[in-house]
Amino acid sequence: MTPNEPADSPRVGVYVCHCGTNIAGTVDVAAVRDWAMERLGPHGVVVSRDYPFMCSSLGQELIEDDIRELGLNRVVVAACSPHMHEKTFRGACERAGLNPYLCELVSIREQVSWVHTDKVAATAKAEALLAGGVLRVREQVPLEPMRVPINEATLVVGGGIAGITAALEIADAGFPVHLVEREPSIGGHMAQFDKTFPTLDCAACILTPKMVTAGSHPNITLHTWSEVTDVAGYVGNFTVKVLHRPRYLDTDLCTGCGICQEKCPAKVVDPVFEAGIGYRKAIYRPFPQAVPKFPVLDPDNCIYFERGTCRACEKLCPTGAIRLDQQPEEVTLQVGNIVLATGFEAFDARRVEAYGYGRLANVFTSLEFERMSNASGPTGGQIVLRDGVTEPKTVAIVHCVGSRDRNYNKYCSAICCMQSMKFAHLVREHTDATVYEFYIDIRAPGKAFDEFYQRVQDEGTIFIRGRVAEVTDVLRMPDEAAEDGRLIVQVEDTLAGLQRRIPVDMVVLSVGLEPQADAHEVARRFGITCSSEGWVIERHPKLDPVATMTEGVFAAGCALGPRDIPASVASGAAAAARILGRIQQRELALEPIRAVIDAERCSGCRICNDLCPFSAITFDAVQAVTEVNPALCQGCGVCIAACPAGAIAGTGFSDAQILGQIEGILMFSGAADVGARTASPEPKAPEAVPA
Amino acid sequence: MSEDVMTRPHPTDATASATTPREPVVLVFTCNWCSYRAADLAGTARIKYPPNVRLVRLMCSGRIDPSFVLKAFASGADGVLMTGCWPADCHYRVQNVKALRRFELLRRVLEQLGIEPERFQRFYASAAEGPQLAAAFSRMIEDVRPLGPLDWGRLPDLAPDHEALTNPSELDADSAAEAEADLMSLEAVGS
Amino acid sequence: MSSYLYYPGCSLSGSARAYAESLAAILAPLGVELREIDDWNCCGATEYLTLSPLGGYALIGRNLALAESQRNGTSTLVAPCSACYANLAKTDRFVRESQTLREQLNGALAADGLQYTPGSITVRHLLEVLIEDVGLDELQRHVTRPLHGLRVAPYLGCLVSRPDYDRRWAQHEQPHALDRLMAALGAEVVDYPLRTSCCGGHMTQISPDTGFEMIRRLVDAADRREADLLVTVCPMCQMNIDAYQSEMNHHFRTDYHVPILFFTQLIGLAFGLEPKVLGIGTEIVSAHRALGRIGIAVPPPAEVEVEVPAGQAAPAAREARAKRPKGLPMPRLDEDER
Amino acid sequence: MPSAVRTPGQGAALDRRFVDEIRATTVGETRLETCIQCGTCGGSCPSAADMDHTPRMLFAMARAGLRDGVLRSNTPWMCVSCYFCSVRCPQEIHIPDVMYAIKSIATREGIAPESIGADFSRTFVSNIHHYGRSYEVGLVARHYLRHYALRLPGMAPMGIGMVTKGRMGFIPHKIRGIAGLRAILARAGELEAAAQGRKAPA
Repeated sequence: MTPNEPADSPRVGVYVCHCGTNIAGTVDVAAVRDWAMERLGPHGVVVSRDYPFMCSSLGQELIEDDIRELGLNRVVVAACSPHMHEKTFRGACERAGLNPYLCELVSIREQVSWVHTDKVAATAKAEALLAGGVLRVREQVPLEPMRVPINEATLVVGGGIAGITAALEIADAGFPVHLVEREPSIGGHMAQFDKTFPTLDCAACILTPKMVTAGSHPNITLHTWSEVTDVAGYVGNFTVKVLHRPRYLDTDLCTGCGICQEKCPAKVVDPVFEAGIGYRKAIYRPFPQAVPKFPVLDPDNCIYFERGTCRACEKLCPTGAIRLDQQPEEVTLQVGNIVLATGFEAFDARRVEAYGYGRLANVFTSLEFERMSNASGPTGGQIVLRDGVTEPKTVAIVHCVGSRDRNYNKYCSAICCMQSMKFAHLVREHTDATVYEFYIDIRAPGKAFDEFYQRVQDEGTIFIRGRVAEVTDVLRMPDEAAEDGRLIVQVEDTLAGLQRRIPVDMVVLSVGLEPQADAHEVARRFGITCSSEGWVIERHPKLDPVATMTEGVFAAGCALGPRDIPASVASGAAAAARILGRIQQRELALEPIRAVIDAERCSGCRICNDLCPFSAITFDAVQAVTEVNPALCQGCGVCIAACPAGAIAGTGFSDAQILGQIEGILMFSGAADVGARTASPEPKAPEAVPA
Repeated sequence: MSEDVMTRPHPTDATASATTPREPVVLVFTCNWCSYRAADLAGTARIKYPPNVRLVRLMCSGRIDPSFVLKAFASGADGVLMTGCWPADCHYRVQNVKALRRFELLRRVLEQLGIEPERFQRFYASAAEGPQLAAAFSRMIEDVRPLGPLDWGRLPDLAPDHEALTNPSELDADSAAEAEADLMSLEAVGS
Repeated sequence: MSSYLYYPGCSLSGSARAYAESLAAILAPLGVELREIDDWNCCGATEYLTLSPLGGYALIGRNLALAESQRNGTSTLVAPCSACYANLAKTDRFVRESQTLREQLNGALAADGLQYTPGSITVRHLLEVLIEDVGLDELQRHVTRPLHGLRVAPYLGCLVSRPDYDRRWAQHEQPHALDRLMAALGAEVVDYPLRTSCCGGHMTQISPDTGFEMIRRLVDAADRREADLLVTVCPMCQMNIDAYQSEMNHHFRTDYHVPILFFTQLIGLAFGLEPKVLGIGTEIVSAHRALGRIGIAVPPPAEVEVEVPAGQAAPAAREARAKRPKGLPMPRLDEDER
Repeated sequence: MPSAVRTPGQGAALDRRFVDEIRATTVGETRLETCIQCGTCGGSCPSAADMDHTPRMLFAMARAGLRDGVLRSNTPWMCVSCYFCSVRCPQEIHIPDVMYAIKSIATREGIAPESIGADFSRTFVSNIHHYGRSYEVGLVARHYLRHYALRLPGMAPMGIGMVTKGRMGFIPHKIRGIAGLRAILARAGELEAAAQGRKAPA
């Protein structure tokens, strides 16, 4: 029995937080304070206070002083959500010598003052929840956090700029990293770009050195052309399965000479790296600077896989590296932490029918334009129409395609204004074309962003405020456009208040950013949550922007939401810093929320055995009882609820605690007389759970 | 303590007013990872819902013991709402599915006890679905209000067969199949 | 034999008589029965909503209430007129959505002892029923005289795929449903990007210049694409493009001659039915030349020639056929679902 | 276009509750207050060229409280209900339904008495009140005599065509339940007035 073991009479301290006016504006905190003293006195409350900001150091000192001076052995703080400040108040208790798990947080902000307006009803609800907290905390027992060693290795999922940054930061600090990338090469979307806004840095020039460093770093193991198929375990000790898709070559022998790619007779459109406007071979390296240097063979387009003949690559490979019978391979990795940097997908412009993408040849997407303007792209950096030769004389750039639109995505994709203006600059740089930007609002709030807006204006780009209504090739009058094949952009010039039809040669749709199509599936696999759109939800959007709700799993880059390159790099580095801090602690304290089996009461029925998805429950055939491995148990409590003998107890969420809380919450809800009609209004005999 | 506080009528107290019927009280079980966070989100977004909705946080909806639900009704709740992650999104992989099976069975038992099915409902909410959860709270109150207070007196003796309720293998074939079909349709919706 | 409730709408017994006749003629071979709602009333087009939104919905609601009370094994209500369809579908949607409207509407209907249960009737356009329930395969099975060589511009008009508050159409602007139906009949389908552009509705009545311009755009685009005729699913569209084409020509001093037929008329022709029973010949801009091109003899036009001031009539320039783009690959378009 | 509508002089009366009045009159949601003035409606509108104001501008005026200007604008009368704006609007504003509401307010207050559009609607509606069905011949004849007497000669060929091809019925069809229909419409009128009286106090 620890010194904190409850004495016969619980001595509970109640603290009601005003949270400025956040709570006090709706809840009569003084009344709650007095009510707790009056009505909950019989339930062990010996002191009840209110304070403007309980989480302040002065507020915490109130608790600490009372523990010491009044001999409190239980604390209830009625304030915000436990997800916000549970740790804070547990810390205060611990400093005063009270076991931190004897502190209970009652949420009267998120669950009361912020969601109700009627002051009387809100105050009554705060009182009811407080009563629940007091009756729950009475049943709480001291607990000790579980300590587990932390694996030094980290898994980084996604090899774009955010993932590369995170991997390099951790690897440079001396710890191993596994970097998993779905595509044949790391580099992500940034590798597709020509220039970056607003500085017009050459994307390849700044990215390639990082890719090369990551590819050759002794602490980084690359798993390209691979996907994570399974994640098990918990923070500090994840077991991850990674599927290596076959490249159909032996990377130990391949020198990356490129002869196979050159000789391969199957040429297909490359919808990924070249965004659909360029070609690649069936065996290919997506771009010359690819890391690793090895090509992959795409069996869906390979003549050998289709017809059983060809084998040109195999015959011509100077080192005999081609392996046409290669099979997928699954590897199992042990890691302590995970960074999800899975990036974004471009919005599918076909969905906006009015813009005619896919129907009208000279309507392009921003990704197509990025590849077109790239010197190593399909047109060698020439800005041309779909015919591949004609230089446009007029270019329309359309903002907010698929963004800020309740029909598609409600959010602003954040990067498109700047990207569009970069396009205007590039068009002017490569051609003499007249450029129109059609926008709703110009969003240029970054460093040197608005200056870039002004620069593009100075270059002669015409800005028209109006969301483009449609792009059409149907002329209203024979002379509406100067030449055949021209497109008409129909828009309201909102500053002039009139509808305009502007003939152009080329339309570039600045498409928004969307989560990866499999974002929900990936979130499930890693046990994290994402928004309905599919962006990863941060542990706290402001104060903890790279952690997820799941311990040990972090996120970086556009997996969290649309952002530009500097912000992606910053979040990658931030995730790395969080992980390095943990690795250096060598071990982790885990919440002691676990299932515990009382062997005396276990009847050996084995009903619980199949319920645990973490294999924490095993059956001891000799003793004919079931056991729980506390290191594997995650504390969900399904087995506790299922045990017919009531032999399984849950620390932190015991039956006695929960029944007490229910009792407390409903005790004063006008149902107090119910007890008279039921046999036993009191909770069943508390199931004390020793720590 | 001031006189004022002592005598202040409790708005949910049956004795508060003889003319206005008592507002129904709904106890909500939430899981720590999805629905509780959705409730937090509803709070942060200042989405309003009726004040007689009260939350109990568990780690997983799979933790819900039938005795918790019976205790809630016995203690005066007019309705109990079971919330958790979407079937495929459980933080503990599949545990909420087990809760779902248990829900179906328990609902039947409650019906036999004379507790209307409207009083015991379930709702899925991901951590991002604060507005939807708040709307579900409001709906639940609307569903329960017309039923009036739970007439405890006419209910048969409350002696739940703990084993039958907790042991999923005791599900009869029909209800198992039904729960399974229900689950599949939910998974289709959820995915 | 599949059976549906049927709301013909006013124009099918008047200006769109050909629509009604051709529809009746093709139903029997397809095994479709349409049961006309007894004593239906006008849906009010857009006019009643203009004067009194609630009155407009009550007017439409009476039809829904009658349909509900005359349900007999089917709760699907078919409307051949796009405006009627849109009005009926929108009303059902709004009363499902809004408790206030539900109460007001049923309050008004109670004045004649009627009431409507939201959602009890599913409103569908004739086109949807023919494509989805009957199916293109079944339609094709009855084709005895394929429309090979007839260049048809499919013109759906506004109110089938829009507003579509129930989100039943994957594409609101360029749906290819009618294109696929025409292709199934063997016709050569012209890519007609104005397939859901507006015919001007009642603008020919209240602001003729506006109306004529909108008709001109449609006719011009069909003419440039060398369509033999337009095919439509809406009496209002047919009326505007057919009956007002000569006045539009007069207004702009042009000489377009683009006939417009109902899709049921073309289905009937492909089924080998006689032009006369399909109401062919009742159009003002005669389709006789266009149909004659594929060997379908139509009674000679009783068309009244419009005098066009000499020297001013200029046939619109024919646009060169679009060349197949070379150079950069085009993005792939998914197969259109509707 | 009346310039006074666009730029109210000093002291022009602004009706801040006008948006609420439109909302109360519109069946279904308006969402007018969420308009971001992007101009998708004005860009999409096939008849925008003939409008006094683009729909976007009309909504800005409504939100500014320029009640009179909005009600006198020909914009709602030029709306052809094609719903292009409606399906494209990024804020899902039910634009044509808002236009109906504005027209009905304008008609009720007699602000658009000379409008051909309003008159056409009235003629159409009076047919419905008489017969329960639309009576095309009566409608067109009356409408043309009133507004387009000079157009009649040009229209003659078409009219003759329509008649000779049997597309114009001279005998209107009256529904059996006409009395019931009239009762329904009368009750709807009362309910509408009551609802607006409650929601939009003068």
